Amino acid sequence: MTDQRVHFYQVGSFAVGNRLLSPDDRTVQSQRDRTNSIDSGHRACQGCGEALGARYALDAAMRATNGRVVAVNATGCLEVFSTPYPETSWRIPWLHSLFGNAPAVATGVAAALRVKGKGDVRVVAQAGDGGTVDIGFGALSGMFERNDDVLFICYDNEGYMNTGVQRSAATPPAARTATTDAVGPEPGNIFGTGKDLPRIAMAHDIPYVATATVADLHDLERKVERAMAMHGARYLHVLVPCPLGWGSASNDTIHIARLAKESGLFPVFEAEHGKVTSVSTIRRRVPVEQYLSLQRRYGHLFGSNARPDIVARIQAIADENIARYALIDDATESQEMSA
Amino acid sequence: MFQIRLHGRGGQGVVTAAEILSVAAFAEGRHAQAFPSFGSERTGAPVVSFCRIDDREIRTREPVMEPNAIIIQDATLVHQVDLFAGLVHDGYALVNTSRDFAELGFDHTLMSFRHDRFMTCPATEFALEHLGRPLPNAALLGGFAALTGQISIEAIDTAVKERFEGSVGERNAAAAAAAYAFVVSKMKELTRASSD
Amino acid sequence: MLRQIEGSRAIAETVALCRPEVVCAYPISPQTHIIEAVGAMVKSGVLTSCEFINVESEFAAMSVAIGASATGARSYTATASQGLLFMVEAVFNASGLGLPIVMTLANRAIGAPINIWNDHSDAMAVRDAGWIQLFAETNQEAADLHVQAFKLAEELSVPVMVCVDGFILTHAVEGVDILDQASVDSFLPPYEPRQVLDVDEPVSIGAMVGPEAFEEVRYLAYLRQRDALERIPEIARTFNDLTGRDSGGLIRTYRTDDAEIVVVALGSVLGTIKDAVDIRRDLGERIGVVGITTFRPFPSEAVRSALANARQVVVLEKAFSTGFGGVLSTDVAMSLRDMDFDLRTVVAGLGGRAITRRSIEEMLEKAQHDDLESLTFLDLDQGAVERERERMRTVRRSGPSAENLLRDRTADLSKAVRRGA
Amino acid sequence: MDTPFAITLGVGTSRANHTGSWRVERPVYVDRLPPCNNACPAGENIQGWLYEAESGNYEAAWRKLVEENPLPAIMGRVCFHPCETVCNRVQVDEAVGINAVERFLGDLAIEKGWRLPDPGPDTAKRILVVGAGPAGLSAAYHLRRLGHRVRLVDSAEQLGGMMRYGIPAYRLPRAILDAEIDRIIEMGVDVVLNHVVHDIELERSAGGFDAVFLAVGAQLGKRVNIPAGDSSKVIDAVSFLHQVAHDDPPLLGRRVVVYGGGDTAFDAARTARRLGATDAVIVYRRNRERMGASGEEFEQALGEGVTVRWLSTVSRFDPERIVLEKMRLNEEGFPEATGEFEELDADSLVLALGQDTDLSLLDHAKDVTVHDGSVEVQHSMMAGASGIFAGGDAVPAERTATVAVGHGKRAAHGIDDFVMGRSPQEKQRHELATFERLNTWYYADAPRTKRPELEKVRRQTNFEEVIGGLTEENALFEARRCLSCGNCFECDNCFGVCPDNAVIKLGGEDRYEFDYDFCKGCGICVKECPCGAIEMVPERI
Repeated sequence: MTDQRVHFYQVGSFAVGNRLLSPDDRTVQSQRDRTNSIDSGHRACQGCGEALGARYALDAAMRATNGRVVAVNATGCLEVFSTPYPETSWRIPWLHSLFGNAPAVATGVAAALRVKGKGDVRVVAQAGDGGTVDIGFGALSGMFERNDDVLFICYDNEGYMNTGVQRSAATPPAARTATTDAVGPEPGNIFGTGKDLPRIAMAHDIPYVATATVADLHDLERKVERAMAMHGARYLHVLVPCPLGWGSASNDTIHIARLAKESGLFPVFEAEHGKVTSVSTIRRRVPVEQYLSLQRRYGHLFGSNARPDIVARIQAIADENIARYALIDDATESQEMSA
Repeated sequence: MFQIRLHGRGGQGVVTAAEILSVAAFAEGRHAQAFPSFGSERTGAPVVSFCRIDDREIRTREPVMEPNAIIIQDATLVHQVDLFAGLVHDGYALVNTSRDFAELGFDHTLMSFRHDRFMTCPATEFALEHLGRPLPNAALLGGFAALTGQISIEAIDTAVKERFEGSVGERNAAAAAAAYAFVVSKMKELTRASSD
Repeated sequence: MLRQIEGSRAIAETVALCRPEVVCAYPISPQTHIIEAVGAMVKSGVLTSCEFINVESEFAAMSVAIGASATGARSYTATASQGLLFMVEAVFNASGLGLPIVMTLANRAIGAPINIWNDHSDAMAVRDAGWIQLFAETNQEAADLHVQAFKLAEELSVPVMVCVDGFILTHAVEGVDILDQASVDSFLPPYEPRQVLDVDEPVSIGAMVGPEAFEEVRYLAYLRQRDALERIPEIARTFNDLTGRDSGGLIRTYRTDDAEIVVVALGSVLGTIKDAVDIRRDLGERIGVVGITTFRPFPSEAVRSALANARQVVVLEKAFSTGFGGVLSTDVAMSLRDMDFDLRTVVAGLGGRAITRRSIEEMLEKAQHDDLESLTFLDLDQGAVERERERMRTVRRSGPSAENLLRDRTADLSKAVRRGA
Repeated sequence: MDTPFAITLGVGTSRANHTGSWRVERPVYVDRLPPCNNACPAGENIQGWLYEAESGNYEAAWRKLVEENPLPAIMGRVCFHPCETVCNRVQVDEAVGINAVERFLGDLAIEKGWRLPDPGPDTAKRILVVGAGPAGLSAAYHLRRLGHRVRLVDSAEQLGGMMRYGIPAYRLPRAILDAEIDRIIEMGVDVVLNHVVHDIELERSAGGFDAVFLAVGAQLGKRVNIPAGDSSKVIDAVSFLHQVAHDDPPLLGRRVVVYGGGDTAFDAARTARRLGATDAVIVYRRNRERMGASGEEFEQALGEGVTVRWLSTVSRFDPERIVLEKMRLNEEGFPEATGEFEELDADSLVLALGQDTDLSLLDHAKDVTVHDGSVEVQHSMMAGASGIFAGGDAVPAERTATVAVGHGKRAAHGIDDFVMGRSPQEKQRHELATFERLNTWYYADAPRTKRPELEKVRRQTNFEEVIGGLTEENALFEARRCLSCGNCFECDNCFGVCPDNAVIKLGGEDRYEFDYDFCKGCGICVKECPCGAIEMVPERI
């Protein structure tokens, strides 16, 4: 007979915690004394992925630094829903300046901490995809190039949600936004060449670049912890579904993030000094259709005027990601795609 | 107030020369103001700088419109620039050349000014001799001191050494002294010639 | 110690004496010499406990300063012209957040057409940005104003912009008395921030404020600028006690006591104006000068009392509001609003056009004869303007004016050369 | 810090903003009935004891188990585990090996000498239990726990009923059987063996019993009329197995044909193999899909060399030869004769066609209805209103040991209500935790642990136990495969996934509470609860 080692804890590393896991293996989020860096009472939409991602990331950073974190925030949903006068939801030192300057502000904060002899206090800057890949891009690249001691986190919800769901450079092809309407022969966003910020970040050869989603907390926390153990410019790109902008059910936020990863549309990996060091392989591969069909922003691809041709082009993007990052290992490959 | 305009080409140190001149005046306890013609000229382009020297505070910020003296670092500029524009009728001119004014074709211009205040000086040669590089600034300032008497050669010596540290300063100062001596002797010749 | 020194260098050395902790730099003429010199001092170890950060834009420069200031570091940067406009969002933000950043503005024109030379368009473009704006008349004052600026900024938690005429001052070499470290330290205490990012006392800085409190926030900023009007002369007096120098303050008057005509101006042009006034005075004309050192907050009371006895006020400005006229003039007029006076605006020195003493004298002569139009552009080439207007009238696609004017001018010059030959 | 007005704010102030007012639906924690619990004939709280076993609290797990079923080591061997058939994990990979873990716990309890709970406070009520099979033993156990005095009578010389006399030792070692029975008897059960009850009323009144539980089983093998020669050896399976259990096996020859398709048929065939039969052939009139025996038993039997003739009936038994008629299934799935015949060499024929119950002891009982050979009972297992209860194979139900154990428990509670003068109460059952309610993403991929099997050669020749037990490590692994359907197992998901921090973790094993001041009702917690223990309900208007 074959003995199986007892390393399996019912939910393993998939759930937030488990009484059976050793304390070291539990997430920060499973702890009753987690910081709750962004506290209750914020005005995010029901089921907001960004609120979740921000708490995940910052609580992990707080744990990793023993509570020595200051945060810089770009303008955007996160900023607006967390700090409307007279209330703030932040429990950590937090500074908001402008939409496009969070990386530079963070540089300034880090410089001040260094000169003040408070090198143990660490800086986390955060922005949405607009503040990262569009308006804050120059400042971010500068921060990377100087290798300033900042962890920059992009909460990517693939559009300008704060202003009413307009297209950003992170909006995926075919997605409907207020500025890429689902009309005409090529409905929704164009099939451009994409602006893959994690890879652009890697091209700066900065110490650490990683992607994550709100669907895999252990992975996300591990990456924040890894990032906080390093110095210099670090970049974390977190996919955070937006029920409002994506037209998804408020309870589907995590589910959709998971499908983004499992379909291959959002590759989850980490890289050090410009080289990929690990990828999160696909566990239960799904066709992109499963991911797309839960979101009204892709509604025009299905139903009476279905556009299987466009879905196929999106599938090709996923396939390309899978090939590029080797997202399928042998174990997964043997499982059939459940179509 | 004594106002000087310096002509040169980008890279020849025409702005530095004005600065050194102002520092020399400052060293003598006078008020001085040096400034470039503000532009974006690149290496080789004609460049102008200015210096004012006075015993009172200098308040004006206008460019030097009517210089009391001009220093020309590069005689070839004559074809591009109106080098003597605004020069007061009894103004000084010091031209870096080993040729004379006739050879340069300046005779016509000379007509309207005082001949004894127009002087050529092979400053580049002095520079090559003392520095080993064709940078005629310090030598021209030495010549200027001799020609105008507006500043002492000692002050030029101090300012040059303040600007350039160590042996570079020493050698520039030596070039300035040589040019000074050259101009002094040339002026004596002129005086002799005119008194003859 | 009194030294013959370039203006930029004097500013840089004085800023270094103020012990800045974070300095961010992005090059733009004519500010570069300042930032280069500070950088060299940090790199060589002359200026310690200072982070010098080469950023990728002026927007980043001001943003880094914002982050640093909010973290309790004394922060400094410098810019000019297009650079100021590129950072302008952050300029407003710094004052909105009440961060006592000090910035040197090496005044320069704003394009297009691109122009690197001096005027005051840049400073005027951000006069409503919530910063205190001080204008230096000489390089001595430029240096001194920086020491005062840090003190003022930090006392009031308001950023201060020290405006220094680009090239005319920044690149001029003249005598400047540079303070010693002990004097600066005695004058300028260490920075005690009013708010700071501190892990032991966390706060959220930069909240979104809605209609329910925004007006109050703005009114408080207004009150702080009013406070500055009190503090600026006091600080200048303290500075005078320390140095014996008359730097800073709200305004500076020159021969105004019996003046019928008073010229009001900002910055370095005041020296040339004073020379011209002296000459006219020698001719028996009763002319004086008022220099505005503190442009924001605008010292209305001081201006009003300085001009109380003038018959005619000539505001000479290096900037103008295109669709209207004088900018400074408006502020002066508002200050004198219920008084009986004639106000003339003279726009001069745009884009580095030299303001000569002779032109000023001519202007004063006209003023003396009440010949000055209410809005005059000094030394304007009326012929060139008329030719271009004619061209625009007759040719639909008449091309870019700047290039047309230059072409006309080159043609004129070569004609002149031919004539001369 | 004297912070600037409005632009700088103190931490955590947003807690003044009660976003709970945004909510139109609210999440509530629920406990749903796991399908295993629902399917367990003995009414075990399987999910409950697996939960304890997951943590390695084996004694606690065993104690939770014996709350309902005092025979885990036996059940872990003989139960046909309908729990595993309905296990939701089947739809992920394979069912949790509940039966194997149960056996592990049962065996561990025997090894460790854990004792059943003490009897309840004495009620002085006297209960007669007739029949010491699984139903009777279960009833005796539960009655003792309720504080009643129990007399357990059986006609056989040893306790255990069919567990001893019907189930071969290679499936249920006698030491295990004895250990678990002894543990019940040690609770203070008055045992009378070799005692046949002829008239229940008489027995009851003579003994002054307040109530009676009949668990007499179905001991009579059904016979059908098969033409057979005098010399042909024909025996019913019940008798055959009984004799083997008595260590007095009949001589069946080398070629044994077993007629029937239930577990008993396979028990008989496998036993015949062990007794030396070279050919053990099962003849069954339906096909494999319609066979009554468990798949496991079938596979094991084939592994031991048992063969099956599907769609065949025995027409007659000639000397050394059995004539079979081929059958076919009609549209309703019933077998129909085809008129085709074939022959099969045979030395003996074992009839495994079901059992009948001897209910002659009820001949004089009042208010008891016997129908079709079974005692009719109410939900409480009471037969009529007379205080006579019945269970196990004697009542209409599936005839398995586990069902019998369940009957014993239910009857004990019925008797308790009866003797204490309470009206029986129906327990509120939770809504079923169906697969659709689960979010199986969160469960780690973990195929089930195979129990070790005895090598084939060995099991064709002796009565050693065929199926081994799990090691502790494997049992733990297997327990942790439980999805905890419908019951919170404190995975912290709800606590972690709430974007509004509106879940309060109480800690310990106290699970969680919602903070309705802040819950916006997004429903992520419901969607991401692995086990479906949260549901959304509309806010009341």
